[in-house]
Amino acid sequence: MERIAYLIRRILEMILVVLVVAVLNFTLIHLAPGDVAVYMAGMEAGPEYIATIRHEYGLDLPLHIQMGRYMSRFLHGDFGRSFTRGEPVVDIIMNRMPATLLLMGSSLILGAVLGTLGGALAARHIGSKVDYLISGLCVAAYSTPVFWLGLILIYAFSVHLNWFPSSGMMSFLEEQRGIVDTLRHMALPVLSLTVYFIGQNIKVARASVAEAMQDDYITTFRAVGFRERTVFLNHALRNALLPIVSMTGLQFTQLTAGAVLTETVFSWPGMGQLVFQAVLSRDYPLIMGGYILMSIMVVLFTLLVDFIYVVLDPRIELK
Amino acid sequence: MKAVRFYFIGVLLLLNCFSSGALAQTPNFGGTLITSTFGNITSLNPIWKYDQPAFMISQNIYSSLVISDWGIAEGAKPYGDLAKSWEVSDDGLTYTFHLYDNVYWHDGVKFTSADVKFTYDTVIKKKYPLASYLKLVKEIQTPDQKTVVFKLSEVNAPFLPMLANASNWYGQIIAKHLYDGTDIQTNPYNKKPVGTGPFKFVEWKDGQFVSLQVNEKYFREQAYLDKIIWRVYANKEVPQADFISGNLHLLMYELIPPFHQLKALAAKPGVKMWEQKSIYDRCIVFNHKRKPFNDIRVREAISLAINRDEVSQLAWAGLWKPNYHASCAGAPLFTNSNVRWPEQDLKRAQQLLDEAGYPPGPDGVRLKPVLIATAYLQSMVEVIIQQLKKIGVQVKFDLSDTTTWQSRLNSGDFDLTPYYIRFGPDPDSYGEHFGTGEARNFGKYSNATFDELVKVGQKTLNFQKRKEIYDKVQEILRKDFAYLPVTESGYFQFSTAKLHGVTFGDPTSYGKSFGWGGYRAVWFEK
Amino acid sequence: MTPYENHTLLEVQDLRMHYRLASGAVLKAVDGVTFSIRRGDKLGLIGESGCGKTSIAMTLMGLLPENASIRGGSILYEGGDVLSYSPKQWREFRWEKVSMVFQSAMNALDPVYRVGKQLSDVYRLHRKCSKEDANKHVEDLFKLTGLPVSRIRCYPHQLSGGMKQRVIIAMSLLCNPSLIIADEPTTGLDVIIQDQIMREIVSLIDQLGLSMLLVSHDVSVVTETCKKILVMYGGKVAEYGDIADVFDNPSHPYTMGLLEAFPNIQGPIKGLAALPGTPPNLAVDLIGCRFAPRCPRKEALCEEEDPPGAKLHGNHVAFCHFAGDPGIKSVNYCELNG
Amino acid sequence: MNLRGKGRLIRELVRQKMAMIGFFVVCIFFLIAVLLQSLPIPDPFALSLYPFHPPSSEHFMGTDNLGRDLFSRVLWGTRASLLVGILSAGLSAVIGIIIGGIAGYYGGWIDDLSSRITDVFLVMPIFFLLILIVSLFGSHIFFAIFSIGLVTWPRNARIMRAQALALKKRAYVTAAIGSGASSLRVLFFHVVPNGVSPVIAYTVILIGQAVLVEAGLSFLGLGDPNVISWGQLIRSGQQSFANAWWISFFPGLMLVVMVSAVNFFGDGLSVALNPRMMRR
Repeated sequence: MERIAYLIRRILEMILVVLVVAVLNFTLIHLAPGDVAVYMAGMEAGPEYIATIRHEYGLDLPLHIQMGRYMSRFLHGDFGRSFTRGEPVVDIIMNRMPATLLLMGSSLILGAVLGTLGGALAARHIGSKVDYLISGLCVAAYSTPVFWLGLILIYAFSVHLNWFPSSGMMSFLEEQRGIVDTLRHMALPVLSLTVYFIGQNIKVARASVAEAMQDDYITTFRAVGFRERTVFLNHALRNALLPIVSMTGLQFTQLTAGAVLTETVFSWPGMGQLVFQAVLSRDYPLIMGGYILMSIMVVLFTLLVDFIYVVLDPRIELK
Repeated sequence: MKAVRFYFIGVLLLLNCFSSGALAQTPNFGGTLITSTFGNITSLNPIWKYDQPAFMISQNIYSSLVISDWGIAEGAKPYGDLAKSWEVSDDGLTYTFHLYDNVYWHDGVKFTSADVKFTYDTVIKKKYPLASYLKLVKEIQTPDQKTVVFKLSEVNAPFLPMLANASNWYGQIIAKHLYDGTDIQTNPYNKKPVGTGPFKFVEWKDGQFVSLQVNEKYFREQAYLDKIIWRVYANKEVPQADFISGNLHLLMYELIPPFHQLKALAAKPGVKMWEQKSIYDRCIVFNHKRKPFNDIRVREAISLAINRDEVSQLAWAGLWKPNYHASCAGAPLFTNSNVRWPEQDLKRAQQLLDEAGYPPGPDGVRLKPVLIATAYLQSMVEVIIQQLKKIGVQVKFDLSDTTTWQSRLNSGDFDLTPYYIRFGPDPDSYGEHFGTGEARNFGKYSNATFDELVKVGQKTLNFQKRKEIYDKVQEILRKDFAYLPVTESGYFQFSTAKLHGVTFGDPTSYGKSFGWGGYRAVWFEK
Repeated sequence: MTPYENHTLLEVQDLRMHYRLASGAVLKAVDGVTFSIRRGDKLGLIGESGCGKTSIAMTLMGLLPENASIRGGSILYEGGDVLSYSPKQWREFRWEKVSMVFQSAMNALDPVYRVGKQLSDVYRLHRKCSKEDANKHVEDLFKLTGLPVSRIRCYPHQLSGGMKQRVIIAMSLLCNPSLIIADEPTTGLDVIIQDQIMREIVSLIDQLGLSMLLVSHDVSVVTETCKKILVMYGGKVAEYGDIADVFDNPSHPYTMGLLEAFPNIQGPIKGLAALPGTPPNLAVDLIGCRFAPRCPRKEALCEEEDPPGAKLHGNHVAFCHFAGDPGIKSVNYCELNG
Repeated sequence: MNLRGKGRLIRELVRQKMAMIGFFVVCIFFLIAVLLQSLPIPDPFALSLYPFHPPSSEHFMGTDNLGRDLFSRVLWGTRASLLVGILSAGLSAVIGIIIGGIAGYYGGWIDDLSSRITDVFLVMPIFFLLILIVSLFGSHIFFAIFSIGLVTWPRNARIMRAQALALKKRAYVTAAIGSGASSLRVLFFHVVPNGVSPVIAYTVILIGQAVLVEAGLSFLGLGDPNVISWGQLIRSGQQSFANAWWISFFPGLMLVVMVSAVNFFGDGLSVALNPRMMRR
């Protein structure tokens, strides 16, 4: 029962968030200098063409009317058509979203898993050289600009070693496509995006595992005759997972940031890149749609993480 | 690793070359060209918008009525694409185009004059970009399936060259049977285009690549390549990487490394650099409508402050030469070589600023003009900023994306901006850049005699007479220091040495490419 | 030294256990302790915190931290030398033979598993049997320890402190070991529950005929529950014997101190407030009697020699130079405090 | 957790080698940033006719696309990057403290409102918001600083709120209220000073993050061309990475070192400020 209440409350929050995002972005976009009509017209266009465009897209109406129109359409699930592409915004984004989810998802999972393992390793040998090494590396890892790392990776593994493709998501020659091909294309972007999160997760995992190892029940389960490994895995690590999970929840937002950079470096056909291009070309409907769907994505994920957390930690009461 | 890399190139070439043969300069058929484009392709409909990455592609899918090759004056002469021939009535008001008869759309439907009329009528009605070149078109008639007649409201010498030139960006002919009665902008065929061009659309993976294959039923001799693939890049760094590692055959002019490194890249084995003159220069535009540049002395001072050789050397590695003329090397026909901007003279420049009432402040700064630019000409701008410091002009540099830049240009919200003025394909372009109230006259320069001369120029058909007119035009611009020419410009592309007939550079492509992005003349050496 | 007794279950001989501190110093936590437990015995191990009593408990379970090391002595369990056990033997020894009731019941259970599962896992670790049997067994133990069976499916945080403690007790009985070590089993519970739990433990132990080593700083608890008492001071045995003997005839000044502190009515423990001074720092080498600095009867000898164990009536031993000397009894602590 | 125990704090910090190293590195960068003009390095703006010079004895980080000495440009980059880091993190901290403090201390609808806002911000794709703001309203560096501060304050607010909630029940606070001090006074003179330390720790981390964000914006071409920041330098070299790797490599390296240092220090600080946390 309380779980349903909780769910409902979270969904209401979610809707609120999305609405705020929508209004905020709309205001921002339309207050900004830079005339989309001019851009759409292009260098060669005369003023009259610009004027027609401005009228055609209702850009000549007062802001509040435009906003009203937009919100009402948005509430009916209609994000409008892209200025620059003429297609429905939803189609364009839905067409791009899988790529982004693939990139972000795999980085997130990889980051969480490797991070936890690394952290556990460090925690097992706290204070030792291994610990110092790992902790040092992980700080360096989350202090490195994703795009810079990406460039270096490209030149190392694509140009010089020619091991992985530098960009894109699939080969353009029909016969070369396939899962392996996609994986090869994923290698570099995922790597450069993951490093940052491995760093963060190792830090959290290390702290929480070490903390769990101090707990009394660890002694208990040693005393009853469990193997050290069993105690560590079933109890220390199991308890340490909680903070790691909630960390992962927070990371998703950062991941969207990483996504736009990574997608730009590796020309990954995701929505991060798409929305950025949309910003540059002032494609208002596309920008709005992108931001709104992006934040819906984030909220849904946060929700998911909350539920996982609840499943993992019986102490949480859903209030 | 080198070994690895060249092995890879080898593999690609194998992919590309099917029949074997000795090194012959006679073009041979077959091969897949992997080329590059930057930014997002938004629509493959060539008429409704300005879409830099897309028009290179649509030129291979669609055909224009008339077309001209890139830049250089002789190449800029219009020639027919769908039009087999045309004649102009003696009064210069009627243009009659005779179309090729054996033209079919990729979906098999026959192409007729109706398609041409439909396309241009739509452009005019909807005021799509090409419209500004069809302003004078009173009516388009189609007496029969293979004839199109344009009726102009007044004589206009530049009409055809300008139309042909602009057709390189947009305004190729679209299929009436697919677009008639639909919303042009949202028509599904914008995503799976059907044209009459040398290549047929195959696949468009949004944000990744577009691929075309040769059109065997092309109304001319079919193109050499089997397949063309445009890889879409979101950044300008990685294409180079892919080109070096042999995963790209052609590096587009907008994706090349900084000029200083072009020689190094060109020197790599198996790499060929293509150079293409341009009808555009690189210059600085003053805002004539506000202080301080409404004062000719200030404009002159700036002109005296800059050192074109330094700009050419630092920003363009000497590849784009200094330009002192109100024209450029790409458009020699109408260049008046007696009109010359002065050499650098800092003393005189400061003197002028004193006279204009801008003495140096305590920090030695006389002026703080705002310069707006995009990343495109940033290096030139940075050099000039340093040069202007020497005469106490402290430039505030606003770097922004194209949108912001363009709209600030239109609203006149700037003091200085780097720009590119075109001196062709017809000298009438002086008008659009400096004529009072003209589209590209962002500096709001205004001079009655100038406007008068340009009008006369449009009505004049005789070459000698026109030349005299535009010589005067250039004198006026120089006298007023209307703007500040800095360097020539041009385009560089790179390709594997095995590639021939690349537009932008290879003269053998002229008259065969039907557009600057046209790859009809491109072929792989065995 | 101690007189031999029959059916000895556990025999600890001159056990020495040291910690190496980060500073490099060596802390002699257990310094030559000797005692033995017979079947059915209930031995109370008592002393101030830091006197080494918990260290002994942990040594017996083989749960010493990395920086601890056994520096001599032996632990014989049913005649077997425990200290020479391999890790595997240790794992079998634990809970099978000796189990433990932990202090701070609050955190002795893993918060993320149901208590029932935690217990049955332990059971199945030792008795290879089906889940069902294990659960069955756990249920029985729950009944035995007076826990509602329904609680089996609870998580620790859903139980009261007392219940948790009962679960811990049930846990300790899982594999019916012969010896149960109860380390301050009632700390952290409120007083009323404390007695209740204590009584239950004792009754269970008698009922099942087990032996118990009760580690506590609370004289009253020990006197109530145990048959024998081992008073520790500064890592050494101060006095050892049957409760009766030790109470009738406390022969070590420290013991007397404890008894002085021992409240007449069952009330809050005054601890060793009556004893002036602080316990010795075991990280430095000490000569002579550990208690000497605080001893009211200290004499030159005390500061030079470690006192030998003086055998008194029965197995009653006191490690004091003047053990048995009637003069000792006349000491009045209150006066000394003044 | 109380700033008053400075002695303890410093002892704690000294215990942690990494934190100390980090601290010293940051100090060095700070000194560089302050002393720039008086350093014996060539003018970072001076053009020379030797563009794209690889690292050598006279230019030991090489020269950039306009022949400017990269080493001195990298040093100059320190200033802008530190400025961005410190100012934006500082701004974020101030806003966070004020809002979080008031929310936690007064509770009621103020609290609800600010908590909602905080929630919204915590799930909003912040970097995209930044991209939007900067690319729409202009790339002036102070604008970037301002917007970074503006989108990052919520976490600080959340921390401060928790602190205020915990502290307002403390004896000295109630005492202060009893003594008739105005509630704002109590909030900012008693509650905030005693609860601010975790905010500080987070803010230090934020400095590093802000530097990274600025670099990211520059990479996307949204940096301020009038200032030399590491982000700008990295960007200036991207196009020529193939043949002149050093132009983006060295600034990037500096950035990694500095941000790492900041993070080491920040982690150390939060451990030191928060005894509960386990330490090696």
